[in-house]
Amino acid sequence: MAELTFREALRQALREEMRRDPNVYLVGIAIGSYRRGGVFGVTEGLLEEFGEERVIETPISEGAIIGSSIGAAMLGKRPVAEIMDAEFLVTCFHQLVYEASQMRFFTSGEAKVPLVVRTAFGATVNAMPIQQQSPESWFLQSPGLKVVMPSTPADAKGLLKAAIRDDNPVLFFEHKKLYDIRGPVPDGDFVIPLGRAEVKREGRDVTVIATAWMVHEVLEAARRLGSRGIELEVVDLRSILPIDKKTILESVKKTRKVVIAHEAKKTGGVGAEVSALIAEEAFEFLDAPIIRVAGPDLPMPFVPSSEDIVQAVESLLRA
Amino acid sequence: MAELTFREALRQALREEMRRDPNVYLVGIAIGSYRRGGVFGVTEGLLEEFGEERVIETPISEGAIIGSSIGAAMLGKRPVAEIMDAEFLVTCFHQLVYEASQMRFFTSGEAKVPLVVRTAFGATVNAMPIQQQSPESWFLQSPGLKVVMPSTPADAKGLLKAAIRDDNPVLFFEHKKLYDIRGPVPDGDFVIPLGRAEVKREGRDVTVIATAWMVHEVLEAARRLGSRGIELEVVDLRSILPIDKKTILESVKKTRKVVIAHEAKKTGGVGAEVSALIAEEAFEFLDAPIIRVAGPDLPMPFVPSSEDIVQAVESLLRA
Amino acid sequence: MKTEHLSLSDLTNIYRIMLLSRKFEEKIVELFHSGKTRCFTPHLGIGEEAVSVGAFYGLSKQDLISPHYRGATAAWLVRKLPATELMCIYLGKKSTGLANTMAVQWTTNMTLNVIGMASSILGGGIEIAVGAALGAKLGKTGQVVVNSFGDGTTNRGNFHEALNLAAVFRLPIVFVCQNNQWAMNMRVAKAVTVGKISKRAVAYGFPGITVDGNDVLAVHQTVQEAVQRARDGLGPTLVEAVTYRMSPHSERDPDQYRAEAERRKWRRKCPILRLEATLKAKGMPQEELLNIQQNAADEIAKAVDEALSRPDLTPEDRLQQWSAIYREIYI
Amino acid sequence: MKTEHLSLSDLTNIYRIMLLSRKFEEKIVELFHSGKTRCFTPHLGIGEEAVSVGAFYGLSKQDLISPHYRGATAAWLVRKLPATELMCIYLGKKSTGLANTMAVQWTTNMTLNVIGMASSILGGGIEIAVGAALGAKLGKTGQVVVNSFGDGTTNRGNFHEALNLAAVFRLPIVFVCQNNQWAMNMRVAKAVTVGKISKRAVAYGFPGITVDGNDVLAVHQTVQEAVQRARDGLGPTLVEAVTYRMSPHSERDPDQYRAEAERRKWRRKCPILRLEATLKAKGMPQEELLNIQQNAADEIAKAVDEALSRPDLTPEDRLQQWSAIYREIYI
Ligand SMILES: Cc1ncc(C[n+]2csc(CCOP(=O)(O)OP(=O)(O)O)c2C)c(N)n1
Ligand SMILES: Cc1ncc(C[n+]2csc(CCOP(=O)(O)OP(=O)(O)O)c2C)c(N)n1
Ligand SMILES: [Mg+2]
Ligand SMILES: [Mg+2]
Repeated sequence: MAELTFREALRQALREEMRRDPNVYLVGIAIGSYRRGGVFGVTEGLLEEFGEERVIETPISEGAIIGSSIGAAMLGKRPVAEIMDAEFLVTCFHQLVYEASQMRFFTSGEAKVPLVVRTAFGATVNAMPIQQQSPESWFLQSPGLKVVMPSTPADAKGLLKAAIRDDNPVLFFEHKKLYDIRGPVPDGDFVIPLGRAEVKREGRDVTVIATAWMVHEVLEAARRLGSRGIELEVVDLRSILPIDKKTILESVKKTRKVVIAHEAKKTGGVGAEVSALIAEEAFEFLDAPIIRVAGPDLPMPFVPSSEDIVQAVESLLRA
Repeated sequence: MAELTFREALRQALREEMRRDPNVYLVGIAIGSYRRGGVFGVTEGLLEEFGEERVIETPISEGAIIGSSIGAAMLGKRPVAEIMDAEFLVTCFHQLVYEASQMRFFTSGEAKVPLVVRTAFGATVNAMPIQQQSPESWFLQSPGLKVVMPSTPADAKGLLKAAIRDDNPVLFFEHKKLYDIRGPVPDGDFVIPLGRAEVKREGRDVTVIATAWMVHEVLEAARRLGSRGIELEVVDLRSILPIDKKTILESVKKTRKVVIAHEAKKTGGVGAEVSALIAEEAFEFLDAPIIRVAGPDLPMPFVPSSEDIVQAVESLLRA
Repeated sequence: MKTEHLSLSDLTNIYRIMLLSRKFEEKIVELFHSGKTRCFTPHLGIGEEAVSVGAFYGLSKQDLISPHYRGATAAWLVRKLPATELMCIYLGKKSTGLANTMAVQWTTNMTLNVIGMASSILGGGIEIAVGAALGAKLGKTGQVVVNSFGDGTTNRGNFHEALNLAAVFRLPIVFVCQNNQWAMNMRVAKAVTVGKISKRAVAYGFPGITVDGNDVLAVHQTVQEAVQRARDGLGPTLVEAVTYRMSPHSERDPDQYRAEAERRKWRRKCPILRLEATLKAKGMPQEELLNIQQNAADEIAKAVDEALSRPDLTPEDRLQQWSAIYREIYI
Repeated sequence: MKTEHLSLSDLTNIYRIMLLSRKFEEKIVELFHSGKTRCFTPHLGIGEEAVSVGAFYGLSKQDLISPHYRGATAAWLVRKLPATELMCIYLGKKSTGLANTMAVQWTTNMTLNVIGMASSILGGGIEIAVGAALGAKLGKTGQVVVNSFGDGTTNRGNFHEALNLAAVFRLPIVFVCQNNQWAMNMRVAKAVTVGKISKRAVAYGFPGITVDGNDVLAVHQTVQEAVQRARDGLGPTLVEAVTYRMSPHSERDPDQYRAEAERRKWRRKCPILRLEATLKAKGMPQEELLNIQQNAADEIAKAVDEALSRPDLTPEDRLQQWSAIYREIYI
């Protein structure tokens, strides 16, 4: 098992899948010769290995990138499109939420859209407020899509490979602050099924459910609280569409207390859906209010830290 | 007080505001000479009264409609744009969620965007599955916007007038099944503040929170249950951004049981946010799970009926 | 009217399909207004048959077609779909040959290589068609895509992005603008300020050609030449076929914004009558024409009967089917 | 180089602003790479000053400008904003004259009639500019809008929809395409398959003109003529100003995809040196040129000093300000 960065793990997944299946191709803006392969360097070396027919750079027209990827996918191609920044998802929103997601339903299952859309999201320092979005919850209303948000290099690899092999459109959110983190990544054909959460840390006192970068803030909070004898159970959603209800409910039944943490704004974020699921299906197991730790309802980026999580847990235990 | 249809009430609001303020103008596709004034007849007679400079028909380019309305609004105009069908909001999503909503923040409050976007939404019979959307929850992550969903002719008038006078962008959702319903509408300058829910029926047993057409299904359910001695308190949200927490929490504290009903798909709908608010801020008052009655997670339209609400309430009372 | 490139049997076949489409849609008008349909409000292409039939006729079965929503009837008939299957959609019956949508124009079938609208967003289909052409090019399948759309649709951003992408990759696609001179109540001249829509091709550096859209043979020939260019790797062409929307925008549109004189003028230019004249000039006996007409009428009548004998497609059916698809996707 | 239309004092002023912009941005490069900025990665317009200064100079204060993100420095300087205020944005200091954004190009000020990008979505600003022109027309204010954008941006759907709307309503707007021949690592010829971007105006039926974008006076004259057309109610014009991106795409771009020879060639075409030559030919003494240069350098040095003496703009400040705005909106 190699020790790779999140970025390298993604690249390994892309390379392996492109070698395995000639129908897989990459498409996007500046994914070839720009910097070390894309703005965030994920696609480095792939243009050299696979050529311009499989690493396709386009003009600035995200609608056409995704729309055309849908058409190509219907013909059996397996496009992996890159939308440079999650902010730009608004420019192909129609294609994602209506066309990619509904095609299979509207053709009674006949036409499939095996499309992956990778996009970088999340807040970093000194970036423009605007380019700091966590817009993942927009897609919760689009059955037919899958939405993945990995938090570790191993998950990044395993989930991206699964996404590429999936016959449905998958939106793949890569948190910008994760690209440089390192971790062990299984070699070769390592695939993690989509739609399954993972308990990243076991604990008996409070369940904290999180996504992407926030998983690391939560783990940090867990370490700090652990030293004081408070044991958090950390559930990494990994997919937010579908949401892994089973893992969530099992954990809630064990700890009876829940905090949900994400970077996106609080109102209308994924946390709302997770909270509502719990309030609907595990109410009798709950001992305390369900707390959301999330960005404030303001333009990005003001994002929660491990300290905010510690405070939320403390307030929950005091109540 | 006149007895008007929802459609007439909207038209009255538009006419009165256009007469009051020469900066108000209408813009959209086919809002003038088509049928009786737009596909749904709301703008009938306004072209004749106000002329082409104030009832502006455009080519099919919703991005430019909303984008240009933002620019005009920044110069002091007060555009009321019509997006024929809520499905088409995807084509001006970027303009709404980034530009209209964030302008005031990004200019430190200097530039305001007094824009109203009216759109018809919701399921009707025999319409295309696709043109049946209830996409309102997409906008919950856009602080800066206001989102209104009236359920009665009086609310339609009072809220539309408030929307037009508001200095912020307001999305105004008109449910297609409501256009023909009738009700009393106060004459003249009748304005309902945005952001306030209304208790449409008082009751002690269960709070049912709903929007737009679903308010009527809930009221029907309330009548049926009322005859069996079960008293629903019906809260009409009217605005979903901002959500009127106060009214909701007061009602929950009284009844201690909550059902939330909307037409939109369940996952990621407004119900999730309302449920999460309650689970966070009124947990100790709750006696039972928070139930959502909503469309299934499928392409539209499969929408709940009063019968579904009756069943949800019954299951809640049994539990 | 150039006719040299087509055999008499092709001409007859084209005539037959146009007629079938016309009679089909006239029947829909009747059924809709007598309350017998169970479908999305029909948006018909009566008077515009020369565009879809001319554009989609004569391709190989492998080639993909992606028709404008108005004119989809004719496109499906060109692809030899039995009229009964189309009729099922309008009458809310179970079709055996098609996905169970509620509108012909939203129907896609990858076996027949017909890509319908995937959403009601005008212009979205152009991008998908471009993607099909990209898929064909990447897969070196030799397929060509013919995609049509309305004049109003050329004002959408998607039109621009899609045509540009097709130009950049020199994709094997032919764009056909079905310019029926109206977009709902907006006259094309109010929405498009350059005289000819074909000039919009200038922005992408590929040929743009305007053709008489009521002359099915001219449309056919022009599109076929463009198809050949596409097949030869020379990239896209924009063909503007100028026709006229004889139908109201939809069957719920009282159509009060147009002068009756305008409609009358265009009624005289009916593309079917025009082809009839050509056939007569080529020596087709009146009897045979009448025969074809009768056959078309019979076929439509039979389609209605057969469709009516099919089981209803209920909302519950769709709910079940979609629920099953949902489970397939997520489990 | 046509210079007849400008007085020597105008020429001098233009020279001064171009130089100021250049020195400002060169200072930003230095500050950024020595880790002294606290801002969004700079995307600079070094070498492209002739486009923004040429396009925005000489308008009335009431006219609105909506500059391309690359070149916004020069645009603000044309509007007489003190360099210190701009510098504050880069250094993360509180500006007294501007909203507290983190990037000059995203800054809007309706008192100075400068509309910046409202989001990072390329092309969105064109629509807003068109709306400002619509507002001006409806309000009969006599204002004209000058809006610029990059070559790559002309491939966006928004470009198409916005230009079409401007054409349909004959709005008082001038579109300036700052064609610097690259969009990140994509050469314009790979993204736009019609030789000249000005030809895209054909699709909207208004004039499209290509001009040497390193000749500030040519840009100025062409835009001014278009402004006059707009003011006279004759509608929009698309001016393509061909220049070259001397800077990398952003200060984080190692810019390895372009040949050094290409950059070298364009360095010789520097628009500032070119205007200097004109001024010399008009008899401006070397001494005066040196004087202007020294003043510009001093002004930038002072801007840095002054900005540094301002209080930091912390994330908490923004949080507070935005929270206050939030309360204003919703309460
Ligand atoms: C993005 C979008 N906006 C508006 C509509 C509503 N609409 C449906 S058909 C139509 C007119 C289309 O005009 P054109 O492209 O000329 O086609 P035609 O109806 O004339 O065949 C409009 C505006 C839509 N479907 N999609
Ligand atoms: C919709 C959208 N897609 C992608 C980007 C990322 N992006 C920022 S600048 C840029 C290149 C712009 O090229 P051009 O318009 O020629 O302007 P230039 O940078 O050359 O001045 C890109 C792709 C964006 N901002 N918006
Ligand atoms: Mg038309
Ligand atoms: Mg450029």
